[in-house]
Amino acid sequence: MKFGIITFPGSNCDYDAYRAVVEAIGQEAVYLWHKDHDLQGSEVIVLPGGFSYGDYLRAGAIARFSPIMREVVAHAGRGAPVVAICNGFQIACEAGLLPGALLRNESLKFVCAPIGLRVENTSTLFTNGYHENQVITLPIAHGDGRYSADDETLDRLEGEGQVAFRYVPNRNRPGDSCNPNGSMRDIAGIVNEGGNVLGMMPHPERAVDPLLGAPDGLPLFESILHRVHA
Amino acid sequence: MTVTARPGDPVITPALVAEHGLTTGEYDRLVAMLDRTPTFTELGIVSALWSEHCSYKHSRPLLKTLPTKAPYVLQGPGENAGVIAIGDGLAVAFKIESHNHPSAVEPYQGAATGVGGILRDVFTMGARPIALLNSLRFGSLDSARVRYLFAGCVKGIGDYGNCVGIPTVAGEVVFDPAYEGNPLVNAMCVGLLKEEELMLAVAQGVGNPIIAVGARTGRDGIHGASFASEDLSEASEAKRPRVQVGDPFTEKLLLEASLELIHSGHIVAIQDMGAAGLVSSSAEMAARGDVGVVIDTLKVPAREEGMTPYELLLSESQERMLVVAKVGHADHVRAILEKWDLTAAVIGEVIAEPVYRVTEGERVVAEFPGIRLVTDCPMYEPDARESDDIRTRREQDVDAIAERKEEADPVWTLTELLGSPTIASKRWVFQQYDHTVRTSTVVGPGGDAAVVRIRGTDKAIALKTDCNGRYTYLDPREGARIAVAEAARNVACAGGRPKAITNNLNFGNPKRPEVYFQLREAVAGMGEACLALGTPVTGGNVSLYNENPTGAVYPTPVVGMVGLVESLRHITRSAFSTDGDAIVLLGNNTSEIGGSEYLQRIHDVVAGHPPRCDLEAECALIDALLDAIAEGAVRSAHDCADGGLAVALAECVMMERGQQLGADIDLSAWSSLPTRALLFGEAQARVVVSTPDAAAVLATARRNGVPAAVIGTVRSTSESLNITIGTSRISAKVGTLANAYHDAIPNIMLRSASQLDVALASNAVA
Amino acid sequence: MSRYKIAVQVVPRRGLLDPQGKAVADALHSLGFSNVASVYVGRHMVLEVEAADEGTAREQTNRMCAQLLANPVTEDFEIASVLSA
Amino acid sequence: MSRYKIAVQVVPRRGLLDPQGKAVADALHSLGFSNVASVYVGRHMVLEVEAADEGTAREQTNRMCAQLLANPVTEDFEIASVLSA
Ligand SMILES: Nc1ncnc2c1ncn2[C@@H]1O[C@H](COP(=O)(O)OP(=O)(O)O)[C@@H](O)[C@H]1O
Ligand SMILES: [Mg+2]
Repeated sequence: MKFGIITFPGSNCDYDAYRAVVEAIGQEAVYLWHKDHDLQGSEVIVLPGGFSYGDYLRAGAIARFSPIMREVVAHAGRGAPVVAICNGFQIACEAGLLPGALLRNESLKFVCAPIGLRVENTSTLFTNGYHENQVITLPIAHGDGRYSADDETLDRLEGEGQVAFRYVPNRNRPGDSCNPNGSMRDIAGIVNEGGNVLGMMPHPERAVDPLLGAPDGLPLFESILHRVHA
Repeated sequence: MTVTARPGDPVITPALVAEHGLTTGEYDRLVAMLDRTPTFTELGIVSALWSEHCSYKHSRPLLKTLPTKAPYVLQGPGENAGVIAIGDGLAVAFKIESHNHPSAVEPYQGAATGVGGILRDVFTMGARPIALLNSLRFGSLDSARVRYLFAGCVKGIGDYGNCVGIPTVAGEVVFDPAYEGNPLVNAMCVGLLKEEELMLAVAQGVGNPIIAVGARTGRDGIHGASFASEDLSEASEAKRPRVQVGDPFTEKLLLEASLELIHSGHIVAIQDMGAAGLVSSSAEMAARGDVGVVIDTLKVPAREEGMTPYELLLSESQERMLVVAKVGHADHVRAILEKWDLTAAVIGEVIAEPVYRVTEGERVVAEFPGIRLVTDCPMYEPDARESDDIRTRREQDVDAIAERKEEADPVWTLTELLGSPTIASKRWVFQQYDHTVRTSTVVGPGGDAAVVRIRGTDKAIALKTDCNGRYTYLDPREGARIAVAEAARNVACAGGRPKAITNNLNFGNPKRPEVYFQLREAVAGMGEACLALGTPVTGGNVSLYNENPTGAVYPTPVVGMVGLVESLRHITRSAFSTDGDAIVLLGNNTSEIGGSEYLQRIHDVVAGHPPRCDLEAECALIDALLDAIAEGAVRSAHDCADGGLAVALAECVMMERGQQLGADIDLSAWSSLPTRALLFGEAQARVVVSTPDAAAVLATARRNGVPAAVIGTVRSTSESLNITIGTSRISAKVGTLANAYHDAIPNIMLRSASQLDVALASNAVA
Repeated sequence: MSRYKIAVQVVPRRGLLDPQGKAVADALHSLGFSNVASVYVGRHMVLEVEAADEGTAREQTNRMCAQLLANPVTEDFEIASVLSA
Repeated sequence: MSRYKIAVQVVPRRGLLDPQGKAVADALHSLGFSNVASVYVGRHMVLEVEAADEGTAREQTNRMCAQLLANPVTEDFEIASVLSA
């Protein structure tokens, strides 16, 4: 399966996403430059993390206008998979691929830490490799991760099973506050109505190699493989 | 060609010369070199290039004494960064740099642009940056101003590195009133390259175009280099407009574009426009290649209208590079920069005539013969004399200091020390740094050295910055030796063989004999240790004049150590992990308490001899530790440093909050030592190891001539750290220790949290 | 064509958590400005725009805000002033 | 005592690099708004303050800006308006 990894000026997790695809799940990956108009036949699109356009103005606001985003939106419109991680999540929200917005962390600080997550829906394209209510640990590294939307949207997300991941207390650190950014209803990741676009603040692509800690991001990539090949 | 004064430029007067920080002797030297009165532009150029920051005029004679060679050193001091080979055709470029003065005035931008500068130093060598480190010193956190400086620097470092996407993996932070008015902000960068892709900043090839790339030049930071070469005072406040603003986004583009340029074969040299901007980068590249250059300031892309040659040459606008391209390749260079939305402008040329010439269109505004602008800089070896006050402090009998009554319970003392901001967990700091980006950080901040794997090999590098300024204050030679030894020990604890260092000499005003003494002795000590440990110096930075009317900072020779982990299997962490493991102490305990954190924190005393640094013992310790690690016998290793053995043991049981263990320790073998020295003394050459195979560790230690003893057992079911010394028994709740250690800095920072958030909000882009 | 200097204000939508505004209020209180009842923080932008007339300049700026300068999900915008420059 | 609603604007000092303003201007250009000559991005704050009279409110706000709301090294501030609330 071919993964297309979009590189915006200021992307910096494109390399990690590429490595995860190629090394951890043995699939093909290509970098797609933001000025391109062609997804080069990629089946899965990754909007990686980083600071596209320096995150100036608002995270993701400027990147969403890159030429390649028109193709990504069309790709998503055809029901094809898009994985939007961290800055990618912010871009996807700005581009209207996902509802809501990601605002400055409530602490007003950047946070880099391993964080506990609960898989809320294991039937999605991206989560079928996890088991029901599985608690996993993934790294986060962001300053603007406070997911916000109006109540109606939040109710709909919950009602339709579109909340994919929620922050939970880390087993290893009782008492530590579980929500690192003040996101509404502890939301860490969501899918769109069609279930083919995933946006999440934590970094699954940084957690696929046991050398670096629990490879809890691996099932996410494997989920896509299973489902699309099934 | 004849140099003509620009209409409107100030006339050269003794006052103007003094304002430019040149002594009469230096000015006379300049006039002799030119054989005429300099123009205003020339005066500006010389003032920058002969500033301490650019010329090292008070330190170069000393630096020459440092060992710089080893078979694997590909590039020693003198380039933008040092480079060592690590096998497999790969090499590592690394360098440390200070941004102390800018950070004192505007902590966020000062620290951020410090990171930007050091990144550029590394990627101009053709290396892709893979890790950042830093070394920070502030006054006491009890002061709101210090909290502001601390929070601002940390945020500046974080925002910049995070945005560029380079993990910040290790560092150190020390709080001491000695740094009250003069914080130290040193940033280190490590990059990876293929040996054959090494690129040097040597201008060559007559007719080759000189190209300015990256950001446009504005009026920011003019005379930053000379600013960094004087004491801080009220007057420096007035120099605030010199502050530079960083743009990490442009830096990221510049990084990618530069690496693409270097690999493209279109260029022969590239250099960062750092301190003293265009003039220093062009003059240094010319001097290294011993060639002539001509620069036309009218061609420099400017951010503002009406900038003079003086301003364009001296501006320290960030995110700019100077490139020497091959004749006829300028368009290729431009195309690569355009891909990254950056500009490139041909602003000059390498010429056959041996001059350094600056024109403004047709008019020649500055011209120096040959490369004498760089080579003719005066060198000084001022008087050196140890301060009587410091000698008296060192000779003080600290053993005679009576214990406080609270010390009857050593748990109280231990808890106090763990809560000392210098010892306490720095999570508040490194949580703001992205240390997992690039997915190569195997061991991140929090333990001893960081470990970054080298993809495509079975190797990794281990990295750490270290220095104990209090030791160096009390005894500069011994303190500097310890700085190298401690960094080496930390790297070895992580499984790395110490290979080479970069260093940052942060001192006061060298014209004062007491300060020059410290500098001379510290450099000597550093050289001795590097020689003994086999870790040559590949580069560094000197930051002098770190003083204000109330005095100088502690002499602080920060060491940035790079070690090589030969196999990923050797990577070792600091914390205990496994029930029943034996705890082995490598090295010996002594009765030393001089210069310790214990004396400072508990008794408010800075005195005594710092612990003795036995370099032979350090080498043997490192060999023993690395042998035991290679044999697979070591589960964890943590060195004893600030706060001594008790603090090291406490850290081993609770440095990862939530993964706490207990331990039973027996130190009866040393019951003849004073308890406080045994627990909190900072004897060197000691490491605490946990192992499933104590016999193997002991045998390996013996083979290497290192004292070693089993001192206890890891207990996963116990919630206490129990220490037996003869008939006395100390029992500390691990949870209490953990709270003291982990909450100290967050709790202090809460005191002005909202004010800090607001004060730093203006800078927040991340 | 004339040049206009246009000031735009973008503010977080009421009801959303405004941690910056809260931090400012807390900080002012702790500095002794206890008479500050509330604060909110937004973005202030000044654009220099070439346009045929003020109406066009305004209309264009409105479109810039709607498309880029403000996030319709979380922010409101307002053109605070248009001056000839 | 009356209540005043005070708008304060904090902008990056002229001459200093304003990477944010530059990024926004570039983005507007690529969206086709080629008539935008420059953009400055600063902060807009609205404070509700209790004070005896408008003069006092203004004077206090000035002090808040100087002490906290603007970075004296890199920013300039201005009280844009004071309204009775
Ligand atoms: N400024 C900093 N940036 C990143 N990491 C830091 C910083 N300060 C301390 N650390 C990390 O915290 C841990 C403890 O640091 P330190 O007390 O200096 O260790 P040691 O006593 O072993 O030299 C190390 O992993 C170090 O890298
Ligand atoms: Mg250590």
